[in-house]
Amino acid sequence: MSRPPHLTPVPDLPEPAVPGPDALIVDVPGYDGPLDLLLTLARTQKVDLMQISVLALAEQYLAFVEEARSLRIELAADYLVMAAWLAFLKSRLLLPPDPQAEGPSAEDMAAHLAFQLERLQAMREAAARLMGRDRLGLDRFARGAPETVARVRRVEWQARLIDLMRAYARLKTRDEFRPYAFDRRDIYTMEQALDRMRGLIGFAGDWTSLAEFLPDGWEGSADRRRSATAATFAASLELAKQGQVELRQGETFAPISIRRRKRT
Amino acid sequence: MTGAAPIPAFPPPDMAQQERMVEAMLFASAQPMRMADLAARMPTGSDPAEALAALRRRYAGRGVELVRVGDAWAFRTAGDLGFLMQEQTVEQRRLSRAATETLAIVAYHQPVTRAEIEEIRGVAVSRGTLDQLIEVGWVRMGRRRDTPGRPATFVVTDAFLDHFGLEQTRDLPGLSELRAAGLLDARPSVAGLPLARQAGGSNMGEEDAGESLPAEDLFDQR
Amino acid sequence: MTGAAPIPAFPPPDMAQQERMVEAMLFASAQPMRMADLAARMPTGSDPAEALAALRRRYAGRGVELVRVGDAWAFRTAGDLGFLMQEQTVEQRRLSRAATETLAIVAYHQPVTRAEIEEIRGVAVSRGTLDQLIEVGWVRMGRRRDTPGRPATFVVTDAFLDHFGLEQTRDLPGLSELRAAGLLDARPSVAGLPLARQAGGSNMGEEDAGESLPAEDLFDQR
Repeated sequence: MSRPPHLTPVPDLPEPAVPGPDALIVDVPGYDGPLDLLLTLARTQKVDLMQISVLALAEQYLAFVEEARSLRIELAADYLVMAAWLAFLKSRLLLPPDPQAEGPSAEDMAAHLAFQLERLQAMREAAARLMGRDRLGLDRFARGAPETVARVRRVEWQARLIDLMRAYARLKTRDEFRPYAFDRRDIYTMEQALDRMRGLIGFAGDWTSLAEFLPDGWEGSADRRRSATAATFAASLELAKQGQVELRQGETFAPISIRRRKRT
Repeated sequence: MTGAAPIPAFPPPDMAQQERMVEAMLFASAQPMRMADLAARMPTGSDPAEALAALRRRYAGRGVELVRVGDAWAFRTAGDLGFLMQEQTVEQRRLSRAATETLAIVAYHQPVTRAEIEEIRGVAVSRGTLDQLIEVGWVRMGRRRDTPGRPATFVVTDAFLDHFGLEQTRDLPGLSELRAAGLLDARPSVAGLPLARQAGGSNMGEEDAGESLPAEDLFDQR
Repeated sequence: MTGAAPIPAFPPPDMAQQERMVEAMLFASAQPMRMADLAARMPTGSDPAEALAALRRRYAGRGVELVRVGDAWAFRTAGDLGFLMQEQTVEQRRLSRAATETLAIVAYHQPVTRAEIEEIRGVAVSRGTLDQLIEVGWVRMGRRRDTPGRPATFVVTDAFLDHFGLEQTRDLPGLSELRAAGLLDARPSVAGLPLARQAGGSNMGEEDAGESLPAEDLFDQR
């Protein structure tokens, strides 16, 4: 700290060569505010803080401020506010108590000030005791070569029996829903129809209804009959194209007849 | 070092205290310390060699041992406790659909070959899927099948039974129970019909069709 | 929730082995470790509490001691042997008086608000002082006080306990005497007493008043 924080010398004045008879002024830069200054002054009374004469303390403080003024040292506002308050407290302490007065009595205020001084003092001592302990890194030491802890990531797989069963059920039922895996039992292919007709056409020398060519067992359901009819018709067209059969239909939607083409 | 000031030496601290000193120094030091390093810090007349010997006996068999590193000494964790020096973080992930299905097939059909799994699933099983199930510890290789090519078979493990709370694979619910539980569609099943490959185009759209899928893709992120 | 059951537990290792484990883990760590951290790395069914108690007895009076720091445990060299470790001593700057007082007030009065600290010290607390104590890791914010304005409170940390060799804040030196003397009571200030902020202009000239003070000023050079 290059500069006294609380007492700022007036610039154009030569520095006070001797700070005065009271050595306190020399120490002013070290004060942490008015309470701290009061505490230092109180210690000069050399009595237990609880027994301190607040009246005497107020007078000490006011004398200090007066002295600073005479040395043309400007005190920070805090110190002056405290001085004004102490002057007020002093007058209250000297006068007989005013029964009309509101708020805390002068004695209460004095007692509280004494409490604050004692508490501040206690915290100072506590801080000193704390700092005086065996401290880590100064007196006590941690392991100088700590071992690094490797982090290992372990994956825990989550699967329940129900998931397994669902998966299996899915596999076992999926096939029915495959578009390319529908049941072929109801499909009569053109290849099947061709095979069948090639065998039958030799016997059919005369006009025969196409329906006669449908295979056994395919008339039952509409789906099967439709499939068989379509396949047989397609097969008959193929045979006609190859020149093996002739087709005939009397009118629109009339039954289609088929016969073997006569060889010329 | 000798012959300098013959100041009447203070007696060195007793051996118990010297042992404490060496113990503290070795503990706090970032590097192993040589005997000379120890001696330099200890009061004159101390005998770090003896203190080290005593300490070594004291720590023998403990979780931390006094070991010699070159010509220096240091405390080290006992070798058998190295596993404590790692911190495990557990991450929970769900099996992917492909893995779950493959696992189900192995469980229901074991011992089962890769070709059979593919036949049932209708898609090629990526190598990663089975490898991962083996790594998880739920599937292992069984005997080779006595058929041409002697293909490997796969079976589920005890860890599998343990994880799924089964005593034996026979305890797996059968198809009729699955159906009763509403897990199977009510339609007459064509179960057992090996449709798979011959249905053609079986690879289409399946998520695990490619053999080249990285294993990461095997599992869904939860 | 089938299958959730972990692998049938092995019996935990015997207490001697558990003690070795805790010893190794705490030796390996520079930071105090909580019981839960220890248990997490040990086999299921282990009892680090009992192992810690045994270890503490074993190391009592040694050059390295097992100390408790809040809810955690650590090995630290014995305080009387600090002189051997001067080379390890980290260059520590001395805390300024403002900082040490503030730290003591936080420790003894916690949880404490900034206004209460100011009331006790009789001066405004610069933001820098508390910030620095927080940065060092000795002070942290506690809960907000349930009073108008819901002011933040400050408390000391486990690192504070570790640094000053305290098991818990109850062990602060002189705490019970201070409490008995009523010096830790929250006494309402008497109206009219011109202390701290209400004095007006309290920021002026205060060595730790400026918000912009570099943190350097917190510490006196030793």
